[in-house]
Amino acid sequence: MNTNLYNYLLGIADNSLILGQRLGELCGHGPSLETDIALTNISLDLFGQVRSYYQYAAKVAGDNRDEDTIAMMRPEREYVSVLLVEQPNTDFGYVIARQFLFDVYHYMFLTELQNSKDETLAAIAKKSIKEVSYHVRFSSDWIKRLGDGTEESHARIQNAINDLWTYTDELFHQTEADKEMINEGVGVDTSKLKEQYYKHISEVLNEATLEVPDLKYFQKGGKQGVHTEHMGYILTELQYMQRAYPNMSW
Amino acid sequence: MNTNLYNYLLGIADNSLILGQRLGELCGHGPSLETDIALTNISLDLFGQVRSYYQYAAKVAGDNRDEDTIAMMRPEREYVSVLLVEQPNTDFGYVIARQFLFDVYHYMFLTELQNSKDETLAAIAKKSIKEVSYHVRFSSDWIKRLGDGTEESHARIQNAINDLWTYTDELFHQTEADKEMINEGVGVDTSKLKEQYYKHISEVLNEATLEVPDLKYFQKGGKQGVHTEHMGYILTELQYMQRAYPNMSW
Amino acid sequence: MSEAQIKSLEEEFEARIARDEKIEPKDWMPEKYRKTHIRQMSQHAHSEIVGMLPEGNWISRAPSLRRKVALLAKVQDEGGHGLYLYSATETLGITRDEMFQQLHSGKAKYSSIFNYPAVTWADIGAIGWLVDGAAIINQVALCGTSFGPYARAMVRICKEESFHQRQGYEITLKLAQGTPEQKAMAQDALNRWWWPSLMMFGPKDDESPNTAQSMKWKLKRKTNDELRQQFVDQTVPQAELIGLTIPDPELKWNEEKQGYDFGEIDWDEFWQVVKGHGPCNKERMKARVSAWENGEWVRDAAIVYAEKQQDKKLNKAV
Amino acid sequence: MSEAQIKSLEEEFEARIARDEKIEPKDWMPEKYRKTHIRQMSQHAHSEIVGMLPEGNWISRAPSLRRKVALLAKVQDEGGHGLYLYSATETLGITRDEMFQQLHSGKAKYSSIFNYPAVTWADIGAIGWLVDGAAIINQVALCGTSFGPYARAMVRICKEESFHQRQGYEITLKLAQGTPEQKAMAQDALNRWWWPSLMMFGPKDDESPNTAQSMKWKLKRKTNDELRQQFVDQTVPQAELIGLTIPDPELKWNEEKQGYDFGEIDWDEFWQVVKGHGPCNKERMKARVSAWENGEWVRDAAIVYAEKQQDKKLNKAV
Repeated sequence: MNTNLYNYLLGIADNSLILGQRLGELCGHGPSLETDIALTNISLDLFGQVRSYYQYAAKVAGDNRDEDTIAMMRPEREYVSVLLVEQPNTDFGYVIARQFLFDVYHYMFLTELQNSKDETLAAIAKKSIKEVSYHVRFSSDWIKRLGDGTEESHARIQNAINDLWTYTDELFHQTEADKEMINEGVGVDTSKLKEQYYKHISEVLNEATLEVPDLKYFQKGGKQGVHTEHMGYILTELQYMQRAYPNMSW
Repeated sequence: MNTNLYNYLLGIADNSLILGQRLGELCGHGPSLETDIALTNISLDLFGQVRSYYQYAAKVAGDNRDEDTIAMMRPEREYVSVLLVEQPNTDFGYVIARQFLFDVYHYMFLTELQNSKDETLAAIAKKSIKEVSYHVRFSSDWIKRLGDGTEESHARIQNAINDLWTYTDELFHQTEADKEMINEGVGVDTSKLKEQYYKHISEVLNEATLEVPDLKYFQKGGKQGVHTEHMGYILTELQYMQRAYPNMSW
Repeated sequence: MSEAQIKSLEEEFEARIARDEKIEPKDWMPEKYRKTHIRQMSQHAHSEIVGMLPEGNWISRAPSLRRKVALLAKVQDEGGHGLYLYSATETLGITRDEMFQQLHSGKAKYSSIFNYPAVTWADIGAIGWLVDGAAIINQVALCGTSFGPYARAMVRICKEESFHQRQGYEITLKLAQGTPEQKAMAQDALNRWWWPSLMMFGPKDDESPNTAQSMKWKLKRKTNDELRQQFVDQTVPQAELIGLTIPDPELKWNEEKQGYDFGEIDWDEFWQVVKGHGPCNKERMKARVSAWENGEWVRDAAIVYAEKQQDKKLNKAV
Repeated sequence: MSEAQIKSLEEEFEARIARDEKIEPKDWMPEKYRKTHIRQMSQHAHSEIVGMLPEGNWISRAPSLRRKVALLAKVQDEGGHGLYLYSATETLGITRDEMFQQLHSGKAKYSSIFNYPAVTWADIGAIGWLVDGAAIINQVALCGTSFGPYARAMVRICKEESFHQRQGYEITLKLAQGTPEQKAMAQDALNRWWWPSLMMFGPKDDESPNTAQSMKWKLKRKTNDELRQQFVDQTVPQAELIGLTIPDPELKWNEEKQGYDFGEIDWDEFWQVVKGHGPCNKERMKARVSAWENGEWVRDAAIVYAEKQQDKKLNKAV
């Protein structure tokens, strides 16, 4: 099989899987019915995208893997999602900050992915970008509401942004598979997106009366499968049924 | 195999397994170093007892089951622990209330179990009761400290007792296996302990300036394997490694 | 208004309902009609919202991505139903916040069925099949109820609910056709959800004093026992079709009434749960109240932000 | 006291240390000695307490009951070590609460190694084998340190630590002898913990300005680089014995120095973690601070209760 393509697909899809899982935890517990429904909707979109990527990955693998075993039967060290998306739902501020920092990247990434030489990938990107443009709008609007809302909301969202900032740099790291796929015109050269990413993020933060963190140190590891200690608990739940009842259909 | 004996053993051991697991979650997060160490110690004692029971159960089963597969490879509906022990570590008040309501029962139960006609069971009881007499002392002391401490601690522990009271009645329910084992002189006739249990609990609560709840409705189901929704999450963690890496030694 | 005037309004009002005309929020209505509708509609809305919890419990553990997506979509629909119903109830002069307060204080009720735990994946099938199935039977009747906003909400909701019901049945079917473990899981879920589902239709007719009034207002078109019978008659063949057994030894076909006879509901359990002492009543309320309390700063921020934006617009206009 | 008197006390003090006599809490000591010991001993205590967290992370998921019990016992021991060390430090005139405050505010440090995550079960083996192994090398040296309470605490702790180290090695051995998956897990843990373990000995000697003073007080008996070399020389054969590979391409036996040459540590990473920006620094502090804050009402209750009991006794006595 085309291992680079396979790994590249996981590199995209795992982010959505883990973020979708985190958002799914919130379902029924949102601060209002409207935000509850909206976050569930984002989770739904992400899982929908995940299925497209993993189905394609299963095809690329060409063995007995399927979307579910790819999603749920890997050991933790083989999940290559960025550390950002596994961070916990500490409060709604963290949920929105995490979403915003991811959505802006995700939107820019999919915009480019539409031009992939791989037609399947380009098609998934075209379908997904409509959904993700809604995600960016939702999270950006809430960044502004919380930043320019009450004193408490301002402090909370600033705190969340400060805490999660350390995970943004990793979004632009490139694995071997990434580099190969970029060379082949399949993958997106994320290094070209970085400046624009921070510029856009900064503009929204400014508009939200928030400060842009000035941090020299960043965290990494997710793309190499070295996660934070949160990941293990996410996986115990995500994998439970497939692990406890292997090889069954549902 | 002697199914009644096997089930009877699980009926005892599962309580300690799940309570031990709950206490294990607290390790490193206690309100003080001393309480942290003490609760970890209780968890340790309980797991030690669990091993004795399951090892015996494995012998009774006489097949390829062992203590670990009995502990970690059953579906949720086959765990027969009481609902009390799976209740969450909401705060230290809940932890102490849960512990106290269980310890008093546990101590009375083991006192009788020492007279079991089954020598293995009697021996486990003899060994365990020393540990459990310390547990009762620890939790009773804390009931008093919290009950007769500050206004806040009084309110919190009262609240915890009120909430958990609904799970006490189930401690005295008897399954078919229980009844058989009582008939054979192996099991403890818990119905004879009930009055004394509530009397003792009430005395400690009174001394702690706490009110004895007056509740008509009780919860049940654990002994039939119908648990609260907390149980599923306990099991995802408890079982994770055995499920993800079956048939290996550690 | 004189008593005579009121009487004439009331008569006209009853006549409109009798003619199957819809009552709209701006129309005159008796105070009791308004209060009864606020109570029942908000209870219905609360049931949708609390109903998100037992199923939400399985989102993180759904056994396949396809099922996870379907479950998320279903729970989201329930949130949506809650939204319509709160909006429809607001037309009667109560705010959503007031309704939440009534829920959180225990003054307002919600369907008791959601006080049972969803303990295995098969419960997600059983909830869809049985609980949504029972709910639809109640709701279809309500599509013709007299209060316009409620009737319209019901039409919209029924369509989605019947999709959910089929989905739940399909989950159960898949399990019933699966491995012995899966089949046992499905049977176990049916065993646990069957009787609580029958309880969803409420007390027996002779212990249901409000039925007559509700019938007149078309809040009910059939009695509790009639609806329950309809549910049993509809569900038993569905269970048989997929090889599952209804957990009722007294269940048998009655040729004469062309319906099933069935065993007695455990009314003690029914009342225990209604009175707040079911397996999950406390948990459900804790989850709702803590979502509400933890969300306060978010809702406050949104209000303050909206005011600031409004001010900015006004300043620009000046 | 005159300067001359102080000078003479200092000289006598240094002479006692040189004669290998122990300094006890009530003895006169230079202020710098007291402060340095408070800093180092409390840092040591904090390391025990924070060190409970990465391992605590695997208690609920330990793969067998035997391992779960051993892990619980080990983490409990660490709590116990924290207790001795806080008590020993308190003899120098600081309270445990003050030390906690210094930890929580970031003023006091703890061993950087605990800012790495324990991501797989094999990490529990690696932590015992490598981290405890490195710790013991530091601690054995401290058994002969000049401050009596610290030296005695070290004697007691070293015994338990070496048990933990063997246990960690045994976990790793079992994995290395297990299935290919298990062996890969063990190798992966070694890969991730090797370099951070080497960092535990601190900066290179030429960047460690306090070494001379610490040597004089026997807070150090060997330099950082000497201890690091000792650790490498001890650990490499242990890895070889169980078929694991040290993740250092530059590692090779140096016949002349009768020890291993090894590659350069990533000092940027070292300083990043020391300065508070390691993978888990924030999480560890959050866990400690929230345990402390959530426990406040409990500690308060215990104090008030003890006072009430005291009052009762006094009243009885009267």
